[in-house]
Amino acid sequence: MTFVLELLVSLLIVAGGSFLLIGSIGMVKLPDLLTRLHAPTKATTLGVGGALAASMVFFAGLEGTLSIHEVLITAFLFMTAPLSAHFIAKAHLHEHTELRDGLPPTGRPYGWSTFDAAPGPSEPDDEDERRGAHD
Amino acid sequence: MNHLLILPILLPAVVGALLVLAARHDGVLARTFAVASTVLLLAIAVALLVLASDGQVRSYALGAWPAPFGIVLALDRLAALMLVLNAVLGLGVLLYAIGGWDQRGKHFHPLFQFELMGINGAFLTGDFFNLFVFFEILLIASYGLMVHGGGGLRVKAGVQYVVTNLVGSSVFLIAVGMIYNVTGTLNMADLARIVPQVPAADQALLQTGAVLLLLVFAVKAALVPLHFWLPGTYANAPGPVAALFAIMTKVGAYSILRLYVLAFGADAGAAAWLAAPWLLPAGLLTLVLGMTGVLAARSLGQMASFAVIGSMGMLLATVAVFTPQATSAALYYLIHSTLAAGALFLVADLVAERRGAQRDRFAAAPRIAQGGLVGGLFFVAAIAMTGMPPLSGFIGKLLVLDGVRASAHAAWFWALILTTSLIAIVGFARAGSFVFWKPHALPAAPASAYRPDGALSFVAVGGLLACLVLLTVFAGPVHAWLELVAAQLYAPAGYIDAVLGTAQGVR
Amino acid sequence: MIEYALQFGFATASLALLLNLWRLLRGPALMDRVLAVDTMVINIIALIVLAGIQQRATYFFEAALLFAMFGFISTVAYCRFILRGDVIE
Amino acid sequence: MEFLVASAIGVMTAAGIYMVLRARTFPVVIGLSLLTYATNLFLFATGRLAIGQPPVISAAATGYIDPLPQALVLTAIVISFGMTAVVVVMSLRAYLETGNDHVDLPGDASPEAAEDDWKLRARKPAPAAARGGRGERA
Amino acid sequence: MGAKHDKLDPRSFTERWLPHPLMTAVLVLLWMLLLNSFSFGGLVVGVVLAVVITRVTSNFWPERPPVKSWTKAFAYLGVVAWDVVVANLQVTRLILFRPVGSLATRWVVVPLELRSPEAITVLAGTITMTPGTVSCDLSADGRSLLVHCLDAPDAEEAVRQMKERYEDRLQEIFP
Amino acid sequence: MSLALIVLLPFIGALFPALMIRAGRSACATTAFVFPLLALVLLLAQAPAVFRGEVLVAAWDWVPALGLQAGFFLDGLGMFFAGLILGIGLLVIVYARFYLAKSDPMGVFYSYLLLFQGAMVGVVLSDNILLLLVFWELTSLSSFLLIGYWKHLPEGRQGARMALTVTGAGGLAMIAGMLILGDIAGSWNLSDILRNKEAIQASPLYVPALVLILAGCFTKSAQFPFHFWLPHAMAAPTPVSAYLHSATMVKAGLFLMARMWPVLAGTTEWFYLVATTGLVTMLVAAGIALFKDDLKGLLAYSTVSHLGLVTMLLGFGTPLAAVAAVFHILNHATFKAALFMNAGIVDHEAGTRDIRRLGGLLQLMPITATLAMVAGASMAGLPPLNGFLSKEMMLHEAVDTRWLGNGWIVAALATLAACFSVAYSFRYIVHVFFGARRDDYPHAPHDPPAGMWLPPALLVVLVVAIGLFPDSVAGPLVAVVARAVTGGAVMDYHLALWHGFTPALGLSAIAVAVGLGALVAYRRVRALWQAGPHPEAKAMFDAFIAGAAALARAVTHGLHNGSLQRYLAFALTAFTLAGFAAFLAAPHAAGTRALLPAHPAAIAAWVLLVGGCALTVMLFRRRVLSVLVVGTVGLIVCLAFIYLSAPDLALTQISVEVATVILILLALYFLPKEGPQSSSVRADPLRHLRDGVLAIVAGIGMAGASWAMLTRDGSSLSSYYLDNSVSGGGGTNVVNVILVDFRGFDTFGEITVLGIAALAIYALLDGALFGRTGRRLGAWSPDRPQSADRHPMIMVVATRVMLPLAMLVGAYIFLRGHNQPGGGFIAALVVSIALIMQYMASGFGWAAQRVKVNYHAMIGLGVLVAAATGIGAMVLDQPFLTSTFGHFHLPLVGEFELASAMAFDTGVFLTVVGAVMLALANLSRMGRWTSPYTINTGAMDVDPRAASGKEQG
Ligand code: NA
Ligand code: NA
Repeated sequence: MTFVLELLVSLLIVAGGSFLLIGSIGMVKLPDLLTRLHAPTKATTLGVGGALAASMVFFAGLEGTLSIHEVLITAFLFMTAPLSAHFIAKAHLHEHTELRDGLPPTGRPYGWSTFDAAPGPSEPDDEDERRGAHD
Repeated sequence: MNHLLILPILLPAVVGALLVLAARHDGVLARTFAVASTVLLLAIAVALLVLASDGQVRSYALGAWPAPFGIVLALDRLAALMLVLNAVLGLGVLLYAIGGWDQRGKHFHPLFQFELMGINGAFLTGDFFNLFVFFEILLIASYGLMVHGGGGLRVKAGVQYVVTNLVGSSVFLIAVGMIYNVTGTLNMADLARIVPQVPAADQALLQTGAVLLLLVFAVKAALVPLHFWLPGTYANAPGPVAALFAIMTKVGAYSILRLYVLAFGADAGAAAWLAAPWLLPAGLLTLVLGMTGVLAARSLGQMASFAVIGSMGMLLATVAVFTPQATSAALYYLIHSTLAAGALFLVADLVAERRGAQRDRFAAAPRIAQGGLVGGLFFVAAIAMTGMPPLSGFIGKLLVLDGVRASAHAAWFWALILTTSLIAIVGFARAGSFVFWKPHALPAAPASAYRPDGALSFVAVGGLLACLVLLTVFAGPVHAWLELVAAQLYAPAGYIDAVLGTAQGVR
Repeated sequence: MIEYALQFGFATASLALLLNLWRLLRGPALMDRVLAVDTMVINIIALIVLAGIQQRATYFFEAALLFAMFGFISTVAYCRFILRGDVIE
Repeated sequence: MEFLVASAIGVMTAAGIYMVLRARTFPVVIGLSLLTYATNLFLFATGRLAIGQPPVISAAATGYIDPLPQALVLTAIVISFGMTAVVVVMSLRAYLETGNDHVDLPGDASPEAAEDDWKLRARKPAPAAARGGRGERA
Repeated sequence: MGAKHDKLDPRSFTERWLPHPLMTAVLVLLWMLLLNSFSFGGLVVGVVLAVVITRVTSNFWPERPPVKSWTKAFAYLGVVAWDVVVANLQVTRLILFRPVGSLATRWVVVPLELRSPEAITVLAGTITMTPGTVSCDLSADGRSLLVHCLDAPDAEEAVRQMKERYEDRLQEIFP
Repeated sequence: MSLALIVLLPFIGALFPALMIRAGRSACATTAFVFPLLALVLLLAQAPAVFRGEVLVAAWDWVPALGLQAGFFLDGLGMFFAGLILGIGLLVIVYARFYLAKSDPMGVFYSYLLLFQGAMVGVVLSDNILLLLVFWELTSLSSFLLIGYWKHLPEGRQGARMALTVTGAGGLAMIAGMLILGDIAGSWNLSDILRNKEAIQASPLYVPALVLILAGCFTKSAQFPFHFWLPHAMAAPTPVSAYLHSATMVKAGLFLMARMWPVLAGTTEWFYLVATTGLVTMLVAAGIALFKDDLKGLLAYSTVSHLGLVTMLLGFGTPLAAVAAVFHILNHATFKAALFMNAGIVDHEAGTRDIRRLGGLLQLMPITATLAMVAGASMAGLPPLNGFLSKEMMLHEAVDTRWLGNGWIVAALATLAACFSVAYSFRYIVHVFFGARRDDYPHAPHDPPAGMWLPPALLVVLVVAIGLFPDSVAGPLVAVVARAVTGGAVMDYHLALWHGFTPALGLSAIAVAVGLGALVAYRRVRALWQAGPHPEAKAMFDAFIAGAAALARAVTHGLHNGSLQRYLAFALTAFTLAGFAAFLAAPHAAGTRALLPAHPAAIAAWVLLVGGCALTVMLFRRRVLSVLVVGTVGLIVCLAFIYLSAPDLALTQISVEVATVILILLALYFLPKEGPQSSSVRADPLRHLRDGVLAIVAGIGMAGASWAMLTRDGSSLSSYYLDNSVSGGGGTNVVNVILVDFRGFDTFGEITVLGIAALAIYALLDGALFGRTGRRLGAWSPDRPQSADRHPMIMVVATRVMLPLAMLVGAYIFLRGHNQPGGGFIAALVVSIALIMQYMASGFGWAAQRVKVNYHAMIGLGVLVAAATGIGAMVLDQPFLTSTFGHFHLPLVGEFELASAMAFDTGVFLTVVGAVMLALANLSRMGRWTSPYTINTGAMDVDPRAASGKEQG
């Protein structure tokens, strides 16, 4: 049983490590930011996921100390990684105006939110209100 | 254990916090709190002075942890003296600031209280990392005070001040680290116990740490070539703040005196009197450069700043002689120069406030309101600052000249002190004549329209100058007491025993 | 066996970090560099977790958690900065 | 390991000092950060290095690293955080006041320090400029 | 912080103290995970913390997230987990073995039926985590999603897959 | 006591006139008159005793350690001078009452005058030489005020400064001399010093002391080459000149030479220094006086000349010469004061003091003219006036004096000086009062009111009386004074008008003849004079001062040029060099500690760190990038902390890191995003090279020191903390226990720092919203294009979920901190940053409306809570911050621990959250100030639900 667990842990570690490396290789190898974005946001997530899983199994199975913090970290990474990617893409599009012209239309009466303001009352207003409450 | 020892730190801290919590929007309440606190602080400091006068060193083990494991406050005569000095200057400056400066920005009073807290802490602590913490408290409060009221030049000078001190703080930590690495302690008394036993192999590291720490204190004390921050800072700070800063340079001097007599003094073996060869030439150079600056200054504030540098040079060079006699002279001069510089900065502010756009610059301006009174105060402050008789500056100068007589470098002291005195006299005479006399030659220019807020500012300046008069009249007893201070300082066994001995067995 | 796996893991994570450094040095776009640092954080988290296994110590995980949380926030802050200039508006 | 730490401290110090000596407030702030890292690591190193020996009392521990430097470094980190914040904001205020971010006082030192770059900045445009981007394409 | 201590607060007791019951439950669970061991005391502390924190932060989350079906939510998690593993393998292949020039990178637009911000966010996140797609932007009215594909020879197929595999399921979870 | 009172009375008196002026000018003058009068009465009351040969002493300790006593003694010399000072002072007070114009602030004048008088009386009555120095310098100061009294006159201001500078310099030299003297004598009291002639003159320090003291005397008494200040001091009102330059200030130097005569005189050094200086001064000044057209200028140079005369006599070192000196001091005081007042009258009434514009005043101002003729004749040394007597004595001594073996040169030069003296005295009389009446006087001259002429008249009476009956009028006085000066030497002399035909009489006659001849041929003599060179002392002095000031400015402003770069370069160089010097100067041995293996991952991390540093340095002008890259360095440092058993540090560092990044980015919104081209290496390669070298040297130093530390073993306090953490502090996380307990005081200070930082930041930012900066901000627009998406939906949603999670994590970290890595500070940063994320997602305004906590209050509260836990211990009579903890049992909950340190940590938590939020929130508030948008009502801009209505429409 211990062997199986050890094997599992080792496999998870090796797999995780491999994905880490692959993600970073992709980041070096792929030609532009938008394609590079694909590499780390996916591979590294599983890479860390592998390590975390290995850790969970290791402590629970081999050390006998149940440790579920790793779940928390994994959840957290899964929540944040897409967001980071989303923002990086938006910021990149914003910075590189030449990319704007390559974007497909939204199919809606409005453009993409990075370039086009949302419908609604986001209008400049009088001084007093906009400066708002502070202190 | 006497709880009085913690109060000079605790009182301003609590009042500062209360001011933030409860008196943010009420100027009158804030002023009331601030003045009451500072008066009380003075009373506490005086009580501590009386307490310390019996010659016994008292320690206060925070958290009841025995030294050297916990942090210890230690009260000896020197610490008590500095506390009183801080409170006196603080009260004077506060009264002045209440004249209107405190309303020119936010949070003046809490920052002021925290400043007092930091300075008091630096005087009381017996732990050199804790000293770092109090340095940072007094520094960060001073950053806030320095840029109080804003203005381009002031804030930019503030940036310079902050950056310089941040570099200094880094070096402080590095030095503390080296000393801790070799000695394994942070307690100054414990350090004094360990330093003599440090093996030769570790001496280089220990002494490097000690010298770097000396340089850090020298930054605070504005010793050449680490003084560059001072002129810009003091000359651009709000008047009352510059006046309060007069004690901050003394914190550096105090720390040097404290640590380098206690731990690197006569008993320190290979590291004995480590500071002297660095401090003495630098001090004399500082004296010369400072007083040269007095002659070269372009404004009253700048002149006062350079005078402060010069006085720090004289003070530190005298300290560097490291004899009880020289030290007692230095201490007298320290008290004097602190109060004199404080008064001078306040007078410079009185002038600046009355000269419109020219402020205190040496540029033609019409006669100022209350010119006679302000001029008189300037005259007295200038006499004090240049060390002319009959005020305490002269006695201080004589004491120093006499006190360094035994030093191998006495001739340098005498020549430089006397020459620079002359330079300072010329500088101050030119300035005073320009600012107060020359406007009378202008064709019937109307006096400036400035209407001062009240008598409080004059009371404050007058009070500080009155302290100088008292210091002059009672120079004998004061100096006799300072000799006891020095004697206690140079017999560190009492301090060490009090710190390392009494707290044992509390837990 | 786990030890060998760990060595492998350390090696790949370290190599990955060096590749990230390469991307950081090369850019070319600012966002490439942000991405490089973002990925670095991920790799460092992995390193921390692996070190935790190696040292059989659980205290590493809080650090990993905070790295995850704060790495994300600083990435977002950079992006907001590029997008709006004002990180909080 | 010791060599890595020592040389890292040296490199960070050197980079920090180089940056601190630059002419604009911003790189100076960055330099101070580097210097702070170096200092903190140095202070930490005074307690010497140990791996896997955190100063948390437990039955399983094989030994403990010197906890005191860590406490000192913690204090130092917090303090330098406050200091960094102040210097950043003060630099900002100085820039708003004087219109340039040169570290020198305007005067003898550097002619640049007296310039007001702020005048070159754009005035506030009509905020509608943010709108009217790309919408539906035919 | 943030809680209004208004005596005329029209909200009911549960609305005030359990504005997001799901979040409160998650927090309690999370707390127990963090403690790493069960004790009744720990649970009490966890419940107190969870209630207080949800209440305190509810100002920032005025609406209640409308989750309809819990079982479907868990099923969705399973699908995503599987897809993530697959995605990683696919991307690995692309990165390691495909010449860069041969990748059919392209933009695709996913028109959204979803209206709940929470649901759209989950969808965008899912898309990013799965095979060769990154959701890069949202239209200004929030009704279509811009997705970058690393290798999508057929754009329509890619959109269809995303909508079928994820959006449809999400619509069942968030109505 | 009465001695001290004599000194004090003028000082006390000085307080009144400035106030009494409100009661009118006469009341003011009267008040000013009363105090010196009282002092004079007191002095005269002592006279009988002094004449009996007694020496009165009174002393109080002032600074015993220094030997500074408030010690006074009264002997003949002191009494003589005090009498002169007080007596002539009274006359001057009366005279000034009428002299000063209505526009002159009279009260201030009298205050200054009495201040000066007090200082002078102090000088002459001091027993203690340090006390004497005090009064000595005080005369310089008060005379500065008097000379500069007419503030509007540039000559007055310059003259005052010049007098102060020259006499002040001498005074400073004298301080040194006196200190040496006192050291040799072993006492600072004159009464002791005067008894130590042998010891003093035998000391190797005699010459330095002598030179230094003489420097003081010569400057004060305007001896060549320091004479130049005196004529320029004549810009003062005439009463001042009359007082300072006849009887008082300039006599102070003479007084001191006379005072010290018993111990200093009689040596070769003394003779050549003093006698020569006096002779040269006498001659040169007399020559110049002849060609001065300004009445007061003439009198000024005459004064200098007479001072030289007395100096020379004192320099001769013989008792008889000393008697002559004393006698001439008396005589000079009388006729010169009278002449100054006289000149003042002429100036006052005729409106000019220029001799060339005067003449023929005899009929217009007969009283004035008479007084001038008598006093002038005395100055010329004509019998039967007192000037003649003492000049005769001088010539008599000069004849007996050999100078470098030469027996006649002194006599010849003294006679030449006497010739000039006769000539200028007669010029004063003849060119002003005789000759034809003119009609171009600025005012119509007439005799002044009695108040103005009576004082000089009184003096003229003395001039005549002493001349006629020297032995009865002045004899006893001169005797007692001479006894004091010579230290009781036995002398055979006789004050009389007629001594028979002596060589001196012959020389006198020659002088009168030559002098009158010179006046007759004045035009030709003057032409001769004007053909010669005229080194202008004032120009030289001014040039010297200007040069000194220019040098000072060059040094000061050259060094302090406002460049922080330079300042830091100096400081860092100093640190680096001092570090190396200290290290190399002390013994050092390499450490022997076993090294830890370098993990491959550690090497990779090291590469990252070095790369990060290099990139920062290379890209420092690209600011966003700098922040990013420095962040990676910070990451590696965190990683190092984790790996090297410092989890608390890592947690803290990473939290601080992100807060710092947000802060810097917030600030960078307003700052330029790129450094200017002028900062680049290419623009100034030398500077970069210099900085690079300094940086590398310092880096090597730090690396070396680190290596030295890391490789050696040592003991420390740590075992105590490890041993007592659980038992004494109630926690297993030793670092946390140190922070909140063992060294909780540090932490108390640390949170205060953070609180203060936030307050300072708030004050800085709040101030920026108003005035110039406020206007700038209001007109500001972003310097980069902005994306349209202000509050992206996905972020808003994510933060909503993450905020509670983060807060829970924060709570967890807080609660477990005492036992595991964590604690109040880290928890606070976690919570703050989670909150900040909320601000980032939905905007400052939106979030601020939903946060009802006041961050200021939170800071204050936090510090108070932390303090309160400490004060709680004090209530129980334990030291501040003494902690307590206990394990408690509650039903259902079970066993749990409570520690006062937790309350302390709560204070930490509150302060830190307050501080971080106050700082960050207010930075973003600045951004709002510049933003043209109103506060958003919804949390997000893109809201698919909200837009639905529009779609349908
Ligand atoms: Na991330
Ligand atoms: Na920092």
